[in-house]
Amino acid sequence: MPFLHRTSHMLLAVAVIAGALSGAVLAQHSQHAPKAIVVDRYVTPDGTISDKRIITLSNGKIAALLPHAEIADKTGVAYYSGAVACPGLIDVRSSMGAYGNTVESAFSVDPSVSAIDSFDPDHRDFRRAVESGITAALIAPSPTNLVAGACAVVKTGGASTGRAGSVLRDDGPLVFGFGPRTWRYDRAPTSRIGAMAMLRSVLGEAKSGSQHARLQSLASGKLDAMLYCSDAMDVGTALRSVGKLAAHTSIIHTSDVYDLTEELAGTKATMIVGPYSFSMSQRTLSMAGVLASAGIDVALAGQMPTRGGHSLRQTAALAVRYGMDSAKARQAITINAAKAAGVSDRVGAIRPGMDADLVIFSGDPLRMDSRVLAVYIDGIRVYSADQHLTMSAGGQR
Amino acid sequence: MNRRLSIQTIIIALGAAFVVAPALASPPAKIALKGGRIIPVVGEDIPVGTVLIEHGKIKAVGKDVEIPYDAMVIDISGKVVMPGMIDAHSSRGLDIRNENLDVTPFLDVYDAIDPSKLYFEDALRDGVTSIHAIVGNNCVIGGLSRVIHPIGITPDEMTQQPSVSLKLSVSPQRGSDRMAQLATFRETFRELGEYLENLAEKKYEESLEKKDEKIKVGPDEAKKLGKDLIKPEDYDDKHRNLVKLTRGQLGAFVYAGRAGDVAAAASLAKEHGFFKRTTLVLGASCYKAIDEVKSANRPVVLDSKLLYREENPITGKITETFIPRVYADAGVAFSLLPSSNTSLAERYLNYQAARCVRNGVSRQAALEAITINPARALGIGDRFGSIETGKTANLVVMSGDPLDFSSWVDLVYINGIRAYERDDDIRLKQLLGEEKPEVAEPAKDEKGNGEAAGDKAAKADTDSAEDKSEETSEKAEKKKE
Amino acid sequence: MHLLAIKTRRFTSSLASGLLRRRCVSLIACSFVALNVAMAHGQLLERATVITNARIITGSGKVIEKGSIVIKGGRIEAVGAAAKAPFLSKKIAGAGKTVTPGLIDVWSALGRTGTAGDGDATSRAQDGFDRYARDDFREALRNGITTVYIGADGGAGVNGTGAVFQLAPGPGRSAGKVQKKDAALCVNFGSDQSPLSRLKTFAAIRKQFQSAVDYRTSLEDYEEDLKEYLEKLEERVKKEEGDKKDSKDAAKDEAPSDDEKPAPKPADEDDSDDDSDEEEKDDGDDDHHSLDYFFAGADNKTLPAGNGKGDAKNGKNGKDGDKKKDEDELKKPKKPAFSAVSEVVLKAIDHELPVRIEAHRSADILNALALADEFNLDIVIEGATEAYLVAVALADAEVSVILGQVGRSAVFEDTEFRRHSARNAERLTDAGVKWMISSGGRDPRASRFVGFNSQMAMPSAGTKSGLQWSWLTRLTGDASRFLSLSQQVGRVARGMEADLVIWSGDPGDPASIVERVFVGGKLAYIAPQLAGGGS
Amino acid sequence: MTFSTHHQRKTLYRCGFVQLATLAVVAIAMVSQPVRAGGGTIVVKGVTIHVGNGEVIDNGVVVIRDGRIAQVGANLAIPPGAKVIELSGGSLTPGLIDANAALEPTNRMMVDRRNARQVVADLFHGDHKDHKHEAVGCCGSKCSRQLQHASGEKCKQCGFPDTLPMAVGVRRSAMTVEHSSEVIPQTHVIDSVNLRSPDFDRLVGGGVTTVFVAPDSAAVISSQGAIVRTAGPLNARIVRETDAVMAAMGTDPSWRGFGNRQPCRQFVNFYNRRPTTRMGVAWVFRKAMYDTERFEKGAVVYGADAPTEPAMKELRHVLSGEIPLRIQARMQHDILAALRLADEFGLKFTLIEATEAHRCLDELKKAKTPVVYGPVYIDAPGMRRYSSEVDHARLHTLKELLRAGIPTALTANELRDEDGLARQAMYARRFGVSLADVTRCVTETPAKLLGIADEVGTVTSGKRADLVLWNGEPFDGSSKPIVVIAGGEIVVDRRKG
Repeated sequence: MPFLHRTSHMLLAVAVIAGALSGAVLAQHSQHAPKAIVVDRYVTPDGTISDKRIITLSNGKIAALLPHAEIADKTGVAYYSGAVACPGLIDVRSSMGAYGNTVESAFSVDPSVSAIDSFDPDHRDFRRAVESGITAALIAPSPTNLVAGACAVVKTGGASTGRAGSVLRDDGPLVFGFGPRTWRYDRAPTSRIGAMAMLRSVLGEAKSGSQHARLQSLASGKLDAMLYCSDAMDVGTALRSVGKLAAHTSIIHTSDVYDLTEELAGTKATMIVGPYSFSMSQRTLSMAGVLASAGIDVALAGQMPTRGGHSLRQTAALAVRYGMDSAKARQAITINAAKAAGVSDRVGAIRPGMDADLVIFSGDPLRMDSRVLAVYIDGIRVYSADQHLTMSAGGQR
Repeated sequence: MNRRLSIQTIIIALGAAFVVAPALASPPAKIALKGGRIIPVVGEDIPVGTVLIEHGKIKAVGKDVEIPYDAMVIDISGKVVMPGMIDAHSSRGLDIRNENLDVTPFLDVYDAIDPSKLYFEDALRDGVTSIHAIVGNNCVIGGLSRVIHPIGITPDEMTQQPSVSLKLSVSPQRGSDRMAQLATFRETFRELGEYLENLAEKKYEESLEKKDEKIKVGPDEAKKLGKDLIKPEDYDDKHRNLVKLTRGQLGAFVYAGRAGDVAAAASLAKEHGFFKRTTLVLGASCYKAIDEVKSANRPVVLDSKLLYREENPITGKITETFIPRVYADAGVAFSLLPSSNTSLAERYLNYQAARCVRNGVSRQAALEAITINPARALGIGDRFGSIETGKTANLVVMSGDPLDFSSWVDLVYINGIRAYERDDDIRLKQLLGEEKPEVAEPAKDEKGNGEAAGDKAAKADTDSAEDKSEETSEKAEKKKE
Repeated sequence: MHLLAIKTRRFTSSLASGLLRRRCVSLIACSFVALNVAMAHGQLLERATVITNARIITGSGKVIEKGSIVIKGGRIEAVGAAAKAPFLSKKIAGAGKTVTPGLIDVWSALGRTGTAGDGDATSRAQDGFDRYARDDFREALRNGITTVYIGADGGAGVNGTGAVFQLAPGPGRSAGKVQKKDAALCVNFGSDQSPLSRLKTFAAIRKQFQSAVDYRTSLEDYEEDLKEYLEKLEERVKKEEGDKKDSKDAAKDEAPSDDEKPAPKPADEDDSDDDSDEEEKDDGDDDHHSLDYFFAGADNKTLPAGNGKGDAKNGKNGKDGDKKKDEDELKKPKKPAFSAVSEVVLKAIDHELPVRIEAHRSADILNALALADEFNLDIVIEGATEAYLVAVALADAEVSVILGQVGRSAVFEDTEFRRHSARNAERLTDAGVKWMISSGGRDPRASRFVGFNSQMAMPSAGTKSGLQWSWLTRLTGDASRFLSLSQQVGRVARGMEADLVIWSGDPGDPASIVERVFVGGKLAYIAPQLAGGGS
Repeated sequence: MTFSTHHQRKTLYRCGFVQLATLAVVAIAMVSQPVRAGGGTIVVKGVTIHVGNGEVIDNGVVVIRDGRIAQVGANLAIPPGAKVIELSGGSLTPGLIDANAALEPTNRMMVDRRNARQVVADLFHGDHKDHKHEAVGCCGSKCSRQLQHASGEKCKQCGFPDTLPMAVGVRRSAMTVEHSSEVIPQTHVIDSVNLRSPDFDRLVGGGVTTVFVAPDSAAVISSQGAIVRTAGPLNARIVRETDAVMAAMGTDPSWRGFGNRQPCRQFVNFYNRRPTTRMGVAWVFRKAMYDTERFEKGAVVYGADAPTEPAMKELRHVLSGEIPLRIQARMQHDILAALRLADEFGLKFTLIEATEAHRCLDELKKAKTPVVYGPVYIDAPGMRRYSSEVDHARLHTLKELLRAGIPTALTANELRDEDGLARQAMYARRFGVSLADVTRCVTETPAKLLGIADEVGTVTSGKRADLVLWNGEPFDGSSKPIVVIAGGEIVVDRRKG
């Protein structure tokens, strides 16, 4: 994990310990912290829906996946008949819980900005996210600058308190803005050519060691990049400038990369597509499917809170209706999103050793008539449809 | 402001001198255009032949026409003579092309024609001998149109045919609401019906009054009885033209801007009894409704924008459709319009026809689209639009084939009068560097007026600020579409 | 026949021999007539289409696991496991596929041209429908939508009448057939954020209804007066005929009397009439006012009867003159000025048209209920974002609602959507309010996803109790009943119009694609994957 | 070319462009799918060949092999197995070259000018994108609405404010003009060229196979242009990534003669002023060159009007002649000013547009300044029609330039409709230039001016097979390109339609 910063290691450790402790505390309330969850089916790491499984949990982690059979000791087991267990959904394009706004426009190149600084763990957005099955989010600084700063990746619910809190990464991918959003009338650059000239010079400086540390580590391939693009041209430009330097590149672009599939297929970049709304054009809606079929890693984004909590799954459903493979769509809102955020070692898949962040759906998560029945974060149930109101007695509603 | 004024004055003065002089000269009774290629449009081309004009009419056309001893013989060997071109739908000779109200059937373009517009001079220079002056598309029911020629200093002098048609538009231009547009039509014609009933009632009552009798019947009966008592002069100004329209006594130019408007235009015309006299003025995208246009079987006037681009909703690839080709392939007779923008090419009707040929429309169909088709659409096909014996001598002599873009209009005859001669076209020569401007060189450097005036004059239709805004708004209209 | 004439003319002109010509004409005419007859009885000659062995979700809640559907003459001829394919029918293998009725969007904007106009109640949605919005239609069909209700769009106020369209292929590149004209009167309470203008909007809407009622009254009065007048007239004529000599004397006696009143009605009624005229004049188009500009100098006499309201005055003046000569019992009653707007509104008041009121805020919904109460209207609330807050009132009034898009942004919303709730439908269900789901009537592109929207809107109770097709039923059988089209569309049943969608799998699964769509028995859409393979 | 080293040196990031292209597959053809000729031989026969240098070969045959012209002549023997294209009454010209094509460098602006804006709106607020914005789709003609939008009017439907970083009217220059400085030779127009733009399809459909993509003229010393091919595989499209710095005289750098303002239509004030007069423009140009010279000598350059360091690094090469210079000037006195300034710094340049060149023929001839003339107009398009810059426009300018023996290429510049450059050539013919001369103006001469004459520009054996087959005489109103061959491949084929 070369990209993990030391501080985040520490935070991680804290989170894990906290999780473990709270797990212990809540162990008596097996309802809230079961030792096993029995579901009819579950979403596998490759995106398919497999047969019946028991998911055993231990210390906030997934301990094992057992075949469906009678369990001898039924205490502390949560049964969800007919339900589908899915890894907690991840929104990789979000400004959730931002305290104040994330637009900082003083400088067009400002790598020192950190999204974590605007993070408000008590924000109501997180509660809404949890109710929609979103258990982790990447919070990005607004990409209105050429170099906009570092992202943060957080969990939307806390194991013990119900607050969002456990920070998966505070020094996430560095955000670059391309396209018209970064051009302003009151400061350079004002145009695409100006932006490109500036970027060339900034990256040149980074390589020669005369730029901010983040840019330097990006230029030396030690940091991920998150590139916000407006049109296909930007994607090409972004790939050719920043993309080839960064450790891993995620490109956020929704409308129009038809012509670039070949080029993208040659890179290891993740394309972040979405959110999709009902009003979007056929061309846009087909985007995710086209990219995924070309073998490109696609993550779908819901853009909470600009969009509601339904947005992430709606995006996936629309992508599937417009040609995306179902398994790939499930991956796109779980493991691929985790990869784009650089946290795929922790979340995004139901696999032993991963954080026990689970959503129990009444059916296939891609179906819009499936409901969220329960949500677990770090093995603790933080939401239950049955006890919609009693859960809130915890004081967080 | 001063400067503009002076420019305008000069332009008008120059324009008047230029346009009027030939018009006023009394023409020789007999003219023979001899030795040129004749494109009569109706009938075969005559490689070398003579057109004989007598008292403003075409007396004879053919290879071996006997030229009377007293005819003025003009040798046009090596040149081409064709019928004067006809602009089937133009608002450019009007001061303002649209009235501010929706329903104005009582208006007549007669009152809006501005003979001093440079447009007329340009039209002449471009070989257009008849212009259907009509209000713009931004109306529900516009006013009466008329066919004019581009010479003369009063609208009366210019008129070839008054009261040609009433302008109607089923496409919303003013707002963006077609529902309101069609509702206005409904209300207008309903009100017309009510008016006619009331008028009948009133006439009946009047007739009784004359006979000093008292009313014997109820209103409903009176309306029936009075129907035949109405005389044409009884209609008021507001309704007169509508009555004529619904009785087929007037033509109708119905503008349909989008494909979906074609059916609405046809059914409107059918419903109110003027379908047989309807000409469809179609916007670019209307070619999609070609089936409906074809089954309507009415004359069609196409927008000057001949190329339609469409983007594939998925791939984004652009397909181009050459619009006249669609109509030609469907066997629909269409008329072309010159572009009202000042493009150096598309403002020539013969260039528009050349574009058609370039894109696979037959030469004959293309030539008809700028001559006889518009004449027929305007109901003047018996007098104009082709070189045939007995027709009005509206002729254009070109230096070469009309569809060759390097051909120039050399001579224009209107009613047998020589209305234009390229050798005398000072402005053209100036633009081509063939002649120095008449205004002395130093004067213009000081004021910047003299030559500027000359130049500006040559620019089609940019003589005043009004015109500019007009064109701008027209562009906006097109954009909207 | 018109076409025939043209064809004949063309053909004949190219023939030389007169005899031959005559023969040919008759031959062509005969064949043409024969063809026409054949076409009229197309049903007889048309091959039936049969979808075999498919899972059929009928739209009324039932599921036939393995059944066939016979389509003939644009209608469903037979449905069920026992349905037999007629001789020579085209077969579509339905094994593994699911057939549903075409989905119905009961509040859509598909194919609507333009944006908010300045129309009034006389606007008709069918006039605004763009039959050449082909890409949009194709998209809708691709998602199984075959029928849409389009409202007469407009700003706040009474906007005109909506219509129902079937996305049937039309001539050339067009599509869309009007299935039901004037399906409802559209009223919009406005999306303006200012509360003050909402007040004004409501007042204006109420006034339109009130004017219509007044208009009705004045018409009735007129009819009565007319009747009386005609009776008297008849009497006089009889009298005159019997006594012709006297009539001349009577004419001499005739003298204008100054204190005559123009109308025979009681004075107060007369006043109220005048008032309503005045009001209407104010509400009417500006055009009539502006026209005065053109006719400013014109004498009333040259305008014996102008249009609309101007008329009435002229007529009145003229009649006043007449009356002076006439005897008082023979005053011709004055016909109230025609009001196109009121004519439409009256239909709503007479229950010929349901009234759809777009209202989002709870206060607006209550206002709508009050309006319905006052004028005894059949109303439906469109949008109803805050309906859950006034669910009890809605249930008491037995007013149903049409919900729009369920998923909305958590922030950045317009005022009227501000308090939207994803559980709106659930709470309405609990309160016993009938509701329909739609695409929200604003966005032409949203219409195609009304299926997803319905899935999202369903209360979670729906999925639990095994009613997994309730979202589909809501968009088919329920929707057609709602639009009073239950005998035409919305169900897979014998005699219904053949609006059918063949899905590759479960319609609720986004991975299922629509393979074929039949509208009115015609193949309106075929998936590109299949189009290559023919049929 | 002399400055190839320079190009190699500076392609740090954009060599990726070539990488991109190697990966990309071309699927661009407006009229028909490109027919891959492979390595096969194509023969065009029975056509009148307008070689491009004035020669005409009747009943000519062209043999194309391996993307190159193998043989040209009258009545040549046809190699067996060759794909034969025959068009009776047709004629053949070299692929046309536009030496100053001002591309609008977004992807699909030809269809929808809203695109870039939509994309932006989409990113912020997806639903908003598809709402119909009356004012957004326009350019130039609805200024008042634009102003309202720029001032923050909300979308009627979704309430999303229409104020975006970029106002409508300046979209084009927002792509190609950097407003942060008046001297921006360090920027490259290629950065905003979208090789997949339908623009290129249209160009190639009109017979244009090579273009110099010109920077916008809104900066005094603007960006560096590029030479690109309009068809063929993407990896072979770029002929030269950077070529020639463009400068402008006259009113364009002061916002097209409308007084200076910021991109968002804010009027300039004391704090952000840019040149507002011709004097100012000349001053900025002179100062930039002067400062560069001083900077070269090690002097410290400062002050508000001083060019930036990256700019001076490029200007150095302009002064040394390593990077060619183009100066756009329309009016007589602007042309004279350009000549004066060039003389002052010992610069050679190519004059662009040159509307009033007929008024300073002697000076141009004396300075041996080549001209890229065009477009022909007597009434300018867009905003310019309201300025006085077109008062002296004449229709015979090209004829005069050619008569004076000044090397002149013809350009369509921004006027690009159905037939673009071919239409310009058509005008030229109508206004008195012979067919041979016109052909040369759009083929051989621009090739020479761009320094690519050994590759393209004439129908000569050994050159790249960029050819246009016309269904009649070229540049005639009723003929158009029927077949376009680029690099030996048929990229447009309209023989069936």
